[in-house]
Order: sequence, then structure tokens, then C-alpha cells
Amino acid sequence: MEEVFQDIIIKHSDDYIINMGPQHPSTHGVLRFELCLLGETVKYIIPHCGYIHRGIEKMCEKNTYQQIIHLTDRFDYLSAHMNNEAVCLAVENALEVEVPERVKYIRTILAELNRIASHQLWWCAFGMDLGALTTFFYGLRDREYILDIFEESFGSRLLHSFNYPGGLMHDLHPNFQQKVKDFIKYFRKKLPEYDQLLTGNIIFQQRSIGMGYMSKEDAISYGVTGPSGRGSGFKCDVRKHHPYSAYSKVDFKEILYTEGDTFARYKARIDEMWESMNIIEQLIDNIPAGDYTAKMKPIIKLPVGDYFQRVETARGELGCYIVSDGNKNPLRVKFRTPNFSNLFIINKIASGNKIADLVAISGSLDLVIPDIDR
Amino acid sequence: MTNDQLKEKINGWISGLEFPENKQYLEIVVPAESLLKLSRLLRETPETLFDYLFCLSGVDYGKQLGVVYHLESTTHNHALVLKVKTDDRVNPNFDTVCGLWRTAEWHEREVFDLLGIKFNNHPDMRRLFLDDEWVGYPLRKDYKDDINIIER
Amino acid sequence: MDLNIYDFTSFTKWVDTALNSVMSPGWTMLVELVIVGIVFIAAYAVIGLYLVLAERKVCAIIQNRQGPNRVGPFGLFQTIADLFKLLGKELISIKNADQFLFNLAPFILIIASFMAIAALPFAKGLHAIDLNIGIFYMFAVSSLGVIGILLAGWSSNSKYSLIGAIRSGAQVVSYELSVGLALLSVVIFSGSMQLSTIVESQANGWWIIKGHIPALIAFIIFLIAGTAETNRGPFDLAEAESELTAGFHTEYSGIKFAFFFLAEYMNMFIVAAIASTVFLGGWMPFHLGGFESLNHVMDFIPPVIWFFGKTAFVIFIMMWIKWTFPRLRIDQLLKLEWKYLLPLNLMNIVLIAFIVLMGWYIK
Amino acid sequence: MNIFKYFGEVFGAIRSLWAGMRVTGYYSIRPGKVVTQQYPENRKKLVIADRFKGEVIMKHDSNNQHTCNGCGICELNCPNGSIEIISNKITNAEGKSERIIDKHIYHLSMCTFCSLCIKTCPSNSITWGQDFEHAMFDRNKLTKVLNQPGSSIRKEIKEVKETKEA
Repeated sequence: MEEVFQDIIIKHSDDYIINMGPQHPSTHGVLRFELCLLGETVKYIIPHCGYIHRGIEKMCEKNTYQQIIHLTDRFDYLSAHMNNEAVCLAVENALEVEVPERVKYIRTILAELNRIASHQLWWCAFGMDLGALTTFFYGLRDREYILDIFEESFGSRLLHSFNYPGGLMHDLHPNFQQKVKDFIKYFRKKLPEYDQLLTGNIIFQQRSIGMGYMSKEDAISYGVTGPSGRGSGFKCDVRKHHPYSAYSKVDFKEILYTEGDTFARYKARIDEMWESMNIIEQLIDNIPAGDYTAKMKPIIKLPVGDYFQRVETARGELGCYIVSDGNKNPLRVKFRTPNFSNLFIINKIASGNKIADLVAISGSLDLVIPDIDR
Repeated sequence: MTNDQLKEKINGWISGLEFPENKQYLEIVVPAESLLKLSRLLRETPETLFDYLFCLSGVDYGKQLGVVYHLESTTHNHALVLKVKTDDRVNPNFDTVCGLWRTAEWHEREVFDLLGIKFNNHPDMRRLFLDDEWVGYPLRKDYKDDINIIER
Repeated sequence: MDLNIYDFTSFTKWVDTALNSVMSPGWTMLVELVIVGIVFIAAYAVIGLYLVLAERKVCAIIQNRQGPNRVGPFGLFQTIADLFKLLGKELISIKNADQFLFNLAPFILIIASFMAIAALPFAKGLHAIDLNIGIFYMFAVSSLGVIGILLAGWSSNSKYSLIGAIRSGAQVVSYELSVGLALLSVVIFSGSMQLSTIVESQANGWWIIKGHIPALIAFIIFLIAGTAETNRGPFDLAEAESELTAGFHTEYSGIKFAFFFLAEYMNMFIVAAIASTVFLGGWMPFHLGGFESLNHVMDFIPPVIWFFGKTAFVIFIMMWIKWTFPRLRIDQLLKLEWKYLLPLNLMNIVLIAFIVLMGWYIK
Repeated sequence: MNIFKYFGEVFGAIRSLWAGMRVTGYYSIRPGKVVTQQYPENRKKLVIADRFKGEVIMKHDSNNQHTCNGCGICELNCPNGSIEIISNKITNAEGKSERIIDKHIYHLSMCTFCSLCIKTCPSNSITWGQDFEHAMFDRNKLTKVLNQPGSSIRKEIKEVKETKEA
């Protein structure tokens, strides 16, 4: 077992320690990296988290299944819809409720829209981490279109608790389909601009190609999922391997890169935006008519047992593990959040690089801190 | 491998395993002392090759404390659930599996932080989210906090 | 007096004689120095403040935003309001900081940029000093600022500041070379180091046109190296807000921070002014040898406008670059200088020397 | 080092940089592409989606009547305890004792906008209001009483419900 503990950190008393965070522009929230520097080079990184731990899992134990859903918005707030979906699917599978086809289609479309919105925000923040400030505004500009669509249908832009065990809160807005089609048309024109501005840029390529190498074995062992893991060739797309909602009905590629560096993770996300648009285009015209929710009892009691639901959020695999003792409240709810696993590889892949690379690498992992702390 | 084949295979390795009913995954309840041995076999046997630990959760069942491991093989695409339980609520401890799956290191720290389950041979057994001075383990059912938890 | 906006020589002469007629030459000297000092401080403040505003507006438009638009029409008084805000802010004293150096650093930075601005020819005859080694002087003085940055980083007692300052030191020292060599190319063309002579030598066409390809290469290299020397994006490693929060001025607040801020923008102005003086003809209108009517039309526009117009153009290019590119890493920054800019520059100098020798430039 | 490769690198780099500068340059000369809105000025023409979750309100008709009978389901369903219902027991005209709502208290400061109260309301008496300007100087002002003073329960709805139950 000794050989696998190679990356265990050994501290020395004369280490030059810098605290990056909890308030730091490039940790994207209240995360603290304890860095040891050797000149510009980072010797080791110790992540410290828990600054915004809210005890959502404890709160879930006190709430009913309907009430859990709005709490799940709050961990990975950028992929709120997928988080909701995980709980809903877990509850529906436990009760063996067949949700209407319409709900499955709508959930898939919304998840993909949410994924695009999340990747847009990642793109702008990643550009900003590297010092290209203009990307931030271009990304936000295009994200606004999606948020407007969300606002019209769900009434809120970010934390839309739109899912409900058995279906949706209410039906879609009549303008929804047209607006989504308009957005796709618009965004297909704007996405090449992203490439011109950042992807092809020589400075950007120099800073990302070959930086922060993560091997496939590391990605699996550390449980790095999502585009970060797929940048290393880890086939971890839950949508493909364990299809849920309407993913089994659409034809899409699992984006895989084998380079495992910052640039591969970047490209994986950019390509995922294209792929998400393909998925939406396949579904948006075929939403079947029907009810927006299945018949559910007002008080949901899951049978005794434990239930696990895996969902692909914008950052990776989200697992919702519910242990039920037959009451209306769960006995234990555990969320396996993607960022929790993704964060801790940072010492492995970023130590030995420069401070500037650490910023780029942590940006390429697309960390959302509430998702780590829950 | 299908669940039945897996069950047959694993049952031959170690005695004392229980296979409770579970609709989703093959579920194994393993005695605490043979946890590490079984995990190592699951991880390293070429036919099983469970190389991806996708969830590690600590559960307070009321009387018992337990840890649940969700494992998947990325080559064979089969999954199983490993459960280990203890009645000892004062000083519960299990063997660490972070030598087999590196992600377990921080999941185990989280379990230690919130449920107070210690993991033997863990390289860095500190609290992850809470302060080091924090008293009690918040996710336990008998945890009392009169200020922050409002009972309804 | 006659104030001729095309030639300030007679105006400055008139001021000199008028002062000489009422007081002794020593006092005249002193009064003139005071007048020049006041004029420069006022110009410094106005140019600095409005450059900040211009940068905010330019980046806003690039980023599909409106930019400052609350204080005054189009936000014209925004930066002045900001200045008053900064004046009213508390000067936080840093524990364990080296107080003397900590307070000294912003002044070194600002004095360095003051000294550089003195030698700039704004228009014909509008010159504080016309040194016969003008370019050399500018080149020397503009690199003094790094001492201020190093002191600021060292004395702040902050690890972030120290890293920023050391980065800045390495950066400025290496890019000094490229700045010097790029300017040298025009010195070879014009045969003089005196700024007024260089400007006069462009009466029949700017050096960037007369010197065609090598001059263009020198101009681009000067722009890159000048941007790097002023610690502006994409070479803003000394500040690097996503890595070092604010680099060397992390710990500064209030008016001391404002000094750093102003000095940064003034350095940008100085680099742009040198570029426009040396490559784009300074206050010299757009002339082409042989097109008398065109030259005549161009002469109607006053030289001051030509000078500031060209400077604004160069500043716009610098802003455009800053708001497009990601930041370089420190080793890439040094690689760019030593592996690309310096060899290209040296080749360019040899080429220029050859061209001048053969007389292959447009006369 | 191959000299052609060296110059190829230089020109390739310049081309890639120029591609980026073209994008920003395109926008830098088009102030018409500005997308930001000037908020307090455009208040009058702001378009707020009609489903926008601003705050929970109770629907009142022109007679100052609502349909809330104070059943307390919203209070039960609220995950944060941001709804409190104070009801009175009165004796109605027929001599039966009846529960009517006295105060429907809503703590906006504790609300997480999950819309469970609205989804579960059996008499459909509360809904989302589109007001979004909630900034206050005093936290207590965020505690609101949803039923307007002097309002009463609408009779016909109650009768309809009663017949339904019967």
C-alpha cells in the first residue's frame, strides 16, 4: 500500500507558506489553498474547505422529500436543475412511479440548457483566471439568454426548484420552445467567437497545453468525473453509461480527450456545449403532449431500503444516496458531489507548476465551492 | 459479470458475508475485520476490478453506525454496494481503503468529521469541514445543538 | 504676445523676456521652473484621470457594456469623483511594514514618470527640456519606476506583494533591452538622439512609413516591450489580480494607492508618447514627400492635436491588446523577450544599419 | 533550430493573436452592441416574467376578499418555517364553530422560493407576486401579513368546496 501514498504531503518548518483564499479572486468562492512556494513554483497544495458548510445533509434528515429538493439547488448552484433531478429520480425509482414522457423530455432539455449555462460561466471565469478579462463579459452576455428562458418558465434564474417528485412544478411557458430554438441559433454563431478569442490564442495554448497532467488511472482513483475526468480519457458520462430521463432516446457523443492536461479539459467543456446543443435540437421539437406530473400522494414515504441515483451534472457525476426507514423523512441523505472528488486531485496535478498554472489548473477543474462544502 | 456471478465469486473468497436484498445493486454486508481484505480482492482481481469508488457515505442507523461503499468497475461496467456496520458508538473504527481508491481519503475524512467514525491507518485523520475544536459529530442522530438546530 | 498654435517658440520666448524684464535672471529661472512644474502637475493629473476613464470606457465598449455613465454626461467626472473618494479613504498602516520605504515607494514611482514627461515635445517649441540625448534620457528615466515597485513589494510585509515586486523586477530589467534596441533603430535612421531633431527629421514622412518594414517591426517590438515595461496586460504579472490579488500594491490604500494607479496610466501615456514621437512623427503633421497639397492640408491641423491624436491612437492599441489577451506566465514572459524579441530586434538593427548605409529607405 | 520553423512560429503566433483582436476590435467600434441595461432608469419598461418568484402574495378581489380558509397546509409544507398562520375560531350564522384566518404571516427574509406552499395550497389562494425590490433598512419590515386588513373569505368558493366535499 505504501507506493500509492506517494503524494502525501510532508511539511517542513521552513516552508514558504502562502494562503490563497478564503478571499481570493481565483478560488471562485471561499476555498483556501495552503501553498508552499519555492520561488514561483508550488511545492504542495493543501486545500482547506468548510467555510460555507451549511449542513444540507443534516437538514435533509429533518425535511420531507419534497422539501429536500429546494436544498439541492444550493450546492452546485450552477447546475441546479440536475441536482433537483437526482433527488426526484431517486424518489421516483424508489416508489417505482412511471413519470410521463413529457416530463422526461423537458427534464433532459432543461438539464442540457443548464449545462450550457454552467459551461458558459466556467468559460468566462476560466478566461478571467488566465487574465483575459473580456471573456467574462462575453460568457455572461450569452448566458443571459438561457437565464431569461429559465426566468420565464420557472420564475427564477439560478435556483429554480422546478422539479418535483413525480414530475415538474408546473408546465412550461408557451414561448419556451421558440426561445430555446432562437437561443441555439444565436449561440451557434457566438461559440466560434469563443474559439477565436481564447482557444486558438497562442498565449492561452502555451499556458494550458501540457499543464496539470492527470492520467486516466489517477482520474479513476481520485474519482475525478465530468469534463475534467473525460479530459483524461475516463469514460464517466453517466448520461451515456447509465441513461436516465430521455438520454436513451437521443444520439450524442461522449466527449473524450486523452491528453489529460488543462487544454484537454478546456476542449472537453467547449465540445460539450456543442454536444448539448445537438441534444436539445433533437428533443425540442418532439416534446410529447401530456401531463406534466405523475399522480403522487401528497405525503411521500419511501419503502425501507437504500436508493442511489447517479446524475451527470455540469461538473461531473452527482450521486444521491437515500437511506429510508419508511418515514416521511429520510434516515440519511448523502450527496456525492462531483466537486468534492475533483478538488482533491489538485495537489497531485498542480504541485511542481508555477502559481499562475495553479490558478489555471484549478480553473480547469471548474470548482464550485458550495458543492464541496454542501 | 452479472450480479449473480459476482455474488458467487465473492462468496467464495471470504466467509461471513451477507447479501441482503437490494433492487438496484448487489449489496454485501461485510464484517469490519475483513473489509480491507475484501476491498483489496475486489480492487485487484482481474475479473472484478472495481477501480472506481463513486460514493462513500457514513450512515447513522440509529443504533449502529456504518459506512457504505459504492463501487464500480470502469472496464467491466458492473457495480456493487459494500456495507460495513458497527455497534460501537463510542469509538467506532474501520480500516481505511484510501490505499486502494485515493478519493476515499477525503470521503473518509468527511465521515470522520460528521459521524465520528475513525479509519485506521488513514494518513491524515483530521476534521475536514469543521474546526478541530468542534465538539460532537453533527450527523449523528443523538447530536444536540440547541442554538443552531431548531426542532419543529 | 502672439500665441501661435502652430509654433510655440515665440510664445515661450515672450514669457521668458517678459519675466526677464521684471526680475533678475536667477529669479526668472526659478519662476519658470515653478510655472513649468505647476503646468506639468496639472497636465499629469488631467491626463492620468482621463486615461483611467478612457480605459474604462474602451474596455466597456469592447465588453458590450456602457462603462461609467452616472457622474456627469457619459461619466466624464467619474474618475474625478473616484479621486475624491480615494482622498477621503483611510491610509491603513500595515503591521510590521517598513514604514519609511512603504511611504516612499509611491513617490519614487510617480517622480520617475514625472521626469520622463519633462523631455516630451508636445508641439513645436512646447518642450520643458530639449536634451541632446533625449531618447537616452527617456529610456533611463522610464525604468526608474521599477525601484518604486520593488520597494513597495518589499516594504509591505506581504508575501503576495513581494512575489509581485520580484516578478516586476525581472520583467522590467529584461524588457528594457527591447525598448532600447527598438528606439535605437530610429536613432540609426535619424542620426540623432535629440527628440526635436528626430521629429524634424520626419517632416517629409514619418519613420514608420519612410523606414518601411524594419521600422514597422521595430514599432511592434517597441509596443510589446513598452507594454511589458509599464506592467500592463497581458504582461501585468506584477499585479496579476487572479493570482496575486493586486501584486505589489495589495497593501496600499487611499491616496497612496491612487499614486500607483496614476503612475501606471502615466507610464502608459509616456510609452505611447515616445512611440508616437519616434515612429509616428510626434507633433509633425502627416506629410508625404512630393504631395504638396496634401501636406498643406495636413498643416492646418495644429501640432498639439497631432501629438495627442497619435498618442491616443497608440494608447487605444495598448488597451485593445490588454482587453483581448490572457496573461503570460513569468517564464513565458522571459522566453518571449530573450528568445523572440531580442534576436528579432538585433537582426532588425543590423538590417536597418544596412538599409541606412545603402540608402534604401524613403527619403 | 530551424530558422523557417522559428519564423513560422512567430507568424503563427501573430495570426492567432490577430484572430482574438479581430473579435474585440469588432465590438470596440460597435457601441450599438451594448447589452447592459440601465436599471433604475428603465424601471418603467422593465419586463418581468409573469411567473417570476418575487414574493408570496395572497390574491384579493375587488371586494377585498380572498379564498384562504386558514387550513395551514402551506405552513406545514414550508421547509424554513417562513409561514405562520394565526387563525381564530368563530361561530358562524348557522351556529357551527368555524375556523377563519386572522393573520397569514410571511417572513420574506426566511423564504427560499421553493414554491411548495403555492403548489400545495388547496384553495389556490396564494401565488407569486412579481415585486422584486425587497431592500429594506429594517429586517422587521420583511415580515409581512398577507391577508389585507379587513378582508374576508370569499363565500362562493367556500360553498363550492363544501358541495365538492359532500
